[in-house]
Amino acid sequence: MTTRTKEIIALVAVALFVVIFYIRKVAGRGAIEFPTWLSMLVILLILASLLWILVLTIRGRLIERRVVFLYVGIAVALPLFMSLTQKISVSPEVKQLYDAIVELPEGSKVLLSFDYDPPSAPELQPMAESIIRLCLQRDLKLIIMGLWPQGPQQANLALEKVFDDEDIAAKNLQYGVDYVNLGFQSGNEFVIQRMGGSFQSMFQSDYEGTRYEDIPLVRNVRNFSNVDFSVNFSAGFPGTVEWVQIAVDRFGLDLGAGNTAVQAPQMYVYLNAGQLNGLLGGMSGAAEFEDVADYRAKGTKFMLSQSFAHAVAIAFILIGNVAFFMSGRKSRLKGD
Amino acid sequence: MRRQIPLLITFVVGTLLIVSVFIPPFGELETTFNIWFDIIAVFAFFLGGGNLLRVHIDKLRKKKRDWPFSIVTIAGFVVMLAAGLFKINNPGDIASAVDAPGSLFSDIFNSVQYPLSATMYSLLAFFVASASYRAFRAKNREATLLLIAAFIILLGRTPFGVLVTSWVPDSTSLLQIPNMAIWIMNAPNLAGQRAIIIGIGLGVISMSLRLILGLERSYLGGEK
Amino acid sequence: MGQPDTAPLDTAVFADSGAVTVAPVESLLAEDHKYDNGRAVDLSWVPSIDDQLVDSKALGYRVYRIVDGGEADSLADLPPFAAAFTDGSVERGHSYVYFVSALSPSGEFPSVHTAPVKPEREWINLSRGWLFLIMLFISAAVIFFVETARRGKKLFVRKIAGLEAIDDAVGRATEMGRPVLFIPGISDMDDVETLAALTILGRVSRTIADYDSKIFMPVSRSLVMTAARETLKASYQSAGRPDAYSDDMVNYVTDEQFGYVAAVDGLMAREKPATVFLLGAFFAESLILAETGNSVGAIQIAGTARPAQLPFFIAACDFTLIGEELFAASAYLSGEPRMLGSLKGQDVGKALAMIVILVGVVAMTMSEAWDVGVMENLRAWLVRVFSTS
Amino acid sequence: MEHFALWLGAFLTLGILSFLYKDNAWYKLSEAVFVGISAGFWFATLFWDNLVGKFWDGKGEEPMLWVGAALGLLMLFRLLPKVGWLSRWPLAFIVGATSGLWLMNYLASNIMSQVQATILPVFSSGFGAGFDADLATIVGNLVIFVGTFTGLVYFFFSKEHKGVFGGAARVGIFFIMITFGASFGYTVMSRMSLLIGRIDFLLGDWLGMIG
Repeated sequence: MTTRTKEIIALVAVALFVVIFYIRKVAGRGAIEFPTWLSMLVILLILASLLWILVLTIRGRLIERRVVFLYVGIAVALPLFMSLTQKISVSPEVKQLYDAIVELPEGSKVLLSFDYDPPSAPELQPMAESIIRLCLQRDLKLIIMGLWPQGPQQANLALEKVFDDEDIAAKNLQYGVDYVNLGFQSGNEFVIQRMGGSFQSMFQSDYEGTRYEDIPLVRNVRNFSNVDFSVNFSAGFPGTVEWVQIAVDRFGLDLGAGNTAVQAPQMYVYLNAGQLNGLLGGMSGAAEFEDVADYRAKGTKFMLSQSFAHAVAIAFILIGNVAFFMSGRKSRLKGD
Repeated sequence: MRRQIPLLITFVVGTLLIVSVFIPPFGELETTFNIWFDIIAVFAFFLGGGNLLRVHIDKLRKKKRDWPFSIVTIAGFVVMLAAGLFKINNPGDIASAVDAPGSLFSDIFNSVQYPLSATMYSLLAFFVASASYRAFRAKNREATLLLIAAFIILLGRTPFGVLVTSWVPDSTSLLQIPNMAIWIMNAPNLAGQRAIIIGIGLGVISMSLRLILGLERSYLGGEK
Repeated sequence: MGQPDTAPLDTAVFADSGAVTVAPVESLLAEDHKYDNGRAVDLSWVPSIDDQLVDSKALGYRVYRIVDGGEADSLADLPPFAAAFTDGSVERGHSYVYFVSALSPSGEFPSVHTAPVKPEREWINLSRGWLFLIMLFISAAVIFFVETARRGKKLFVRKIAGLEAIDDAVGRATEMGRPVLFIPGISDMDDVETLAALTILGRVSRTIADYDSKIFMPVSRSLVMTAARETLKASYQSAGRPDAYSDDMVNYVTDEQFGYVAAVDGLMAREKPATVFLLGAFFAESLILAETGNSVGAIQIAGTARPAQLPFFIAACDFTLIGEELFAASAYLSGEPRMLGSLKGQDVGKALAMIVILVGVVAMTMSEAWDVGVMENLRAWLVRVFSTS
Repeated sequence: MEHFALWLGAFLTLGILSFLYKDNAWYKLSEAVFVGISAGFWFATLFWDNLVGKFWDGKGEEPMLWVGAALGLLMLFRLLPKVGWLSRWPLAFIVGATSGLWLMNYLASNIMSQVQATILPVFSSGFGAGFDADLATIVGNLVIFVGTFTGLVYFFFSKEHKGVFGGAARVGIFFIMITFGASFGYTVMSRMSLLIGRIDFLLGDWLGMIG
C-alpha cells in the first residue's frame, strides 16, 4: 500500500467518524460518558502503550514525532469522557487573591482588565468567570476594560455565563450601575499611564457608546485612586508586568492577577516584592480558585484531562532520560 | 545631512524622554509620543499591507509555486478590510465599534480567525511533548537541575504530586511536593529570575544609550 | 478558613439597635502633592475614635470635595482605619476644600472643612533624586568606557558561545545552498527587544552579504519591515554588494501572532532553511517556531529577554542568548572597541547592584538578628535610595 | 448560519492540525485564509482605533497630534524614490522614543525594585530581637541572595569564567537553570490547557460527544 492510499483511507475514516457523530448529535443524543470499567481500561491501555514506547526507545530507536503527536491527542481527548473526582490543594497566592476580594466592603469598585484573546481563553476564561461571580455575589461594582482588542468581548462572554446563575440573576444587576464594560483601548502600557491621570481621557465612552460622564458607576471615578481593587487577566504583553510597573509602582493600585501558566512564574518576583496581591496561574489556578470560592465550574472539569496531559509530558521526559542512560550517555540517540 | 538629522532626532527624543521622568510638567511627553507612535504605525501599515498584496499578486501573475492559495489570501484580506473599514452589517451606523457584535467583521473574526488562532496556539501541546521526549535530557549538571526543577513544579501543580507525598508528616511539610514546588518558585526560581531581570535592565540601558548616542545606527540604512 | 471573614460594611446588624453615632475624624489636613504637575492633593487625618478593631461602630469613610466654593461632591469611599487619600483628579488654577465623613449604619458624620488648597506644579521632581543619580552613574559608566575604548585602550570581553557560532551557521547555509531565515520576534518597534534584534541583524547580514548567502525575513509588523529593509540595505552596501540587496528579502505577513506563526511554519517546511535566527521578543510561539525549525534540520540561534520562553529555546535550539546577552550581542559582534566599552559600562552597573545587595543583606541581617542600630539605619537608607515611587 | 460557522471553524481547525502530519494543501489553504483575514483584521482595527480614534477625533483638542500624523506621512515617502530618505525621520523618532522610555522603565522596575527586594535578612538569632521568621524563610532568603548574586556574576562580560569567579558563575548558571526548569514545568500545564480547549470545541461544540 502506498503512502498516498493510506492517507486517503485515514481521511475517509475521519470523515466517516465526523458524519456518524454529527448525525448522532442532530438526532438529539447527549454527551457520551464512559462507565468506570471502560475508563480504567483506557487508562491501562495508555499506560501500556507508554511502556511500549519506553522499550522501543531503550532499544535505541526514537519513535517518530508524529507518533508522539497522536499519542498526546488521544491522552488529552479520552479523559474528557471520564468522570473521576480528584482532590485539589489551594496555593497561598490563590487564597491571597480570594481573601483580598472578600475583604472588600460591599459596593467597592473593582477594576478588571481583560488582557487576553480567545486563544488563551481555555485558561483565563474560567478564572474570569469565577472572579466575576465572586465579586457580584459580594455586591462589588465591576469596571471592565481591555488592553487587548478582544479582551472586552471575552469579558462579555464571561458576564453572560455568570448571569446564567440564578443567584446572580436574582440580584437584577444593572449595566452602568453595578458593572460597566469600558471596552478596548489601544496603546498598551501607555493606556495605564494615562489612566493614572484620568480614566476618562482613555475611555471617552464605553463599549456600547455611552459617554463616560453619563455612566453612573464611573462618573465619579477619576483615576486609580477611586478604585479599591483590581484584577488583571493577562496572557502576555501588555499585561501584568505593565500593570505592576505603572499602575502599582507609580500610582499605588492594589492589584491581583490571573495569568496563563506560562506567564505566572515571572510574577512571583512581584508577588514576593508585595507589588501583586494574589495570583492565579493557569488552569490549576482557576480550579483552585473555584475550590476556595466553593463553586465548581469549567476549570475543575478540565482538570482530569489536564492531569493526564501532564502525566504524559512527565512520562515522555522520563522515557527520554531512562533511554538516554540505559543506552549509555555517550551514544547519542538519532531520529527525527 | 541625510544621516545627521535622524541621529539628532533620536538623540533629542531619547534624552527628552529620560529627562521627562524628573520634570513633572514634561510628564505627559511619554503619552504624547506613544500616541504619535500609534499614528505612525497605521501609516506604516499602508506599506506593510501594500507589500502583502504586491507579493501575492506577483505570485499569481507569475504563477509561482502554490499560487492558487494567493487568491485566497488576497480575497481574505480584501473582504476583511472592507468589512472593517466600511463597517458592513454593523448594528447602528458608522459610529458603532468596528467589532460590534453582529457585524460582518466580528462574525468573520469569530468563525474564521478565532478557531485558526486558537488551534495554531494549541499546537504547542504537541510540540511540548515532542520536545520533552527528544530534547530534555540530563546531559550535564545544568540540564539535570533544569529537569529536576521542572519535574517538581510539574508534579507540585497537579493532583499527582499531592497524592505521592501526602504521607509526609506535617512537621516536615516542606518535603511534600506541592510545598517544594512553591518553595522552588519562591526561592531559587526567584533568584534566577532576579539575576536575569537585573541583567536585562542593564542590557537595555546600555543598548538604549548606544542608540541614543548614535553609536548603533544600522537601522538608518545606507548613505544613498 | 472556610467562610470568608465578614467585611465591616456588611454588618447591618447595628441598624436594629437604633441610631449609631460616630465621632468625626480629627486633624484633617489637605496638602498639595509634592513634585507633580499640579495634578494631585494629599489628604491625611486621624481616624475616628469609634473606629475600633472590636465592636467598631464606624463602617468607613467618605471623602468629599468642594471645587471653587461650589457643591460638595463625594470622591471616594474608604474602608475602616483609612487615614489618608490622594485626590489625583485636580487641576491647576482651582481651589479645593475637603472634608471627610465617618460612616455609621445610621448616617454620616462629617469633619470640619480643610483650608482651601491650590494644586501647584513643581519643575523638578526632587523625590526622584536618587533615581536620577543612579541613572547618571550607570550612564556615565557606559559612556566612560566607550570613551576609554575610543582612545585606544584595549578592553577584554569574554566569549559568548552563541555569538561565536554565528559565522559558522551562516557559512553552513552557503555550503548547503539553502537560505538563512531571520525572525526578529513578533513585537513592534516600540519594544527594546525588537531594536536589539535589528541591531544584531545589522551585524549578521554583513556576514550573510560577505558569504553571499540568501536571507529571507518574514515579519509581523509593518514598521519592523521598513526598519529591517533599511538595516539590510546598509549591510549590503557596506559589504560592497548593494546590487545583491532586494526589498523582497523582507516581507510583511500579518500582525496577528499565530497567523504569522502559521505562515512562518509553512515557510520553514517548504524552504527548509539551513540556519534560523530567532532573536527578539517571543511569546507563546517560541516553541512552535523552534520545533518546526528543528524538524527541518536547521541550525538555530535564538535569544530573547522573556524568561518564560528561554527554556524552550534552550531545548530546541543549538545556541541561546539569555536575556542580557541579547542586548549585548550587537556590540559584541561589531568587535568595535567603543561598542565593547559599553558592555564594560554595563558590568559597572552589575557591580553596583551586587555591592548594594551584599551590603544591604549584611546590614539587614545584623540589624534583624543582633539589633545593631547603625546597620538598621544603613538598611533603611539603602531601601529608600532604591525605592522607585 | 450557526451550523455553517461551526463547520467552517472545524474545517479550519482540522486544517491547522493536519500540519502535524506534514505540510499539505489543507494546511496551506487554512494558512492562506488566516494570513489574509488577520492582516485585514489588524489594519481595520488599527485604522479605527489609532487613525480615527486617536488622531482624527483628538486633533481638535491636541494640535500636537498633527506632528504624529506628519511623521506618519513621512513614512509613506518611501514610495517615492527621490525623497525616500525622509522616511528615516519617523524611524529615528521611534528608536529614540523607545530607547529613552525603556531606559528609565527598566532602570526603575528591573534594577532598582529588584535590588531593593533582595535586601533580606539571611540569619536569625532566634532569640528576642523581635525576629521570629522560621527556618524556611531564612533558608529561602539565603538562597535568593546567593542565587541573585551569583546569577549576576554569570552575566559579567569583563572577566573570563575562571577560578573563584568561574565557580560563582557556575553556581549562578545553576540557579538560572532552575528558573528555566520552573518556567518549563509551569508552561507544560498551560500548553495542555489550550489543546483541551480545542478538543472541547471539536468533540463538544461540533460533534456533541462531550457535555
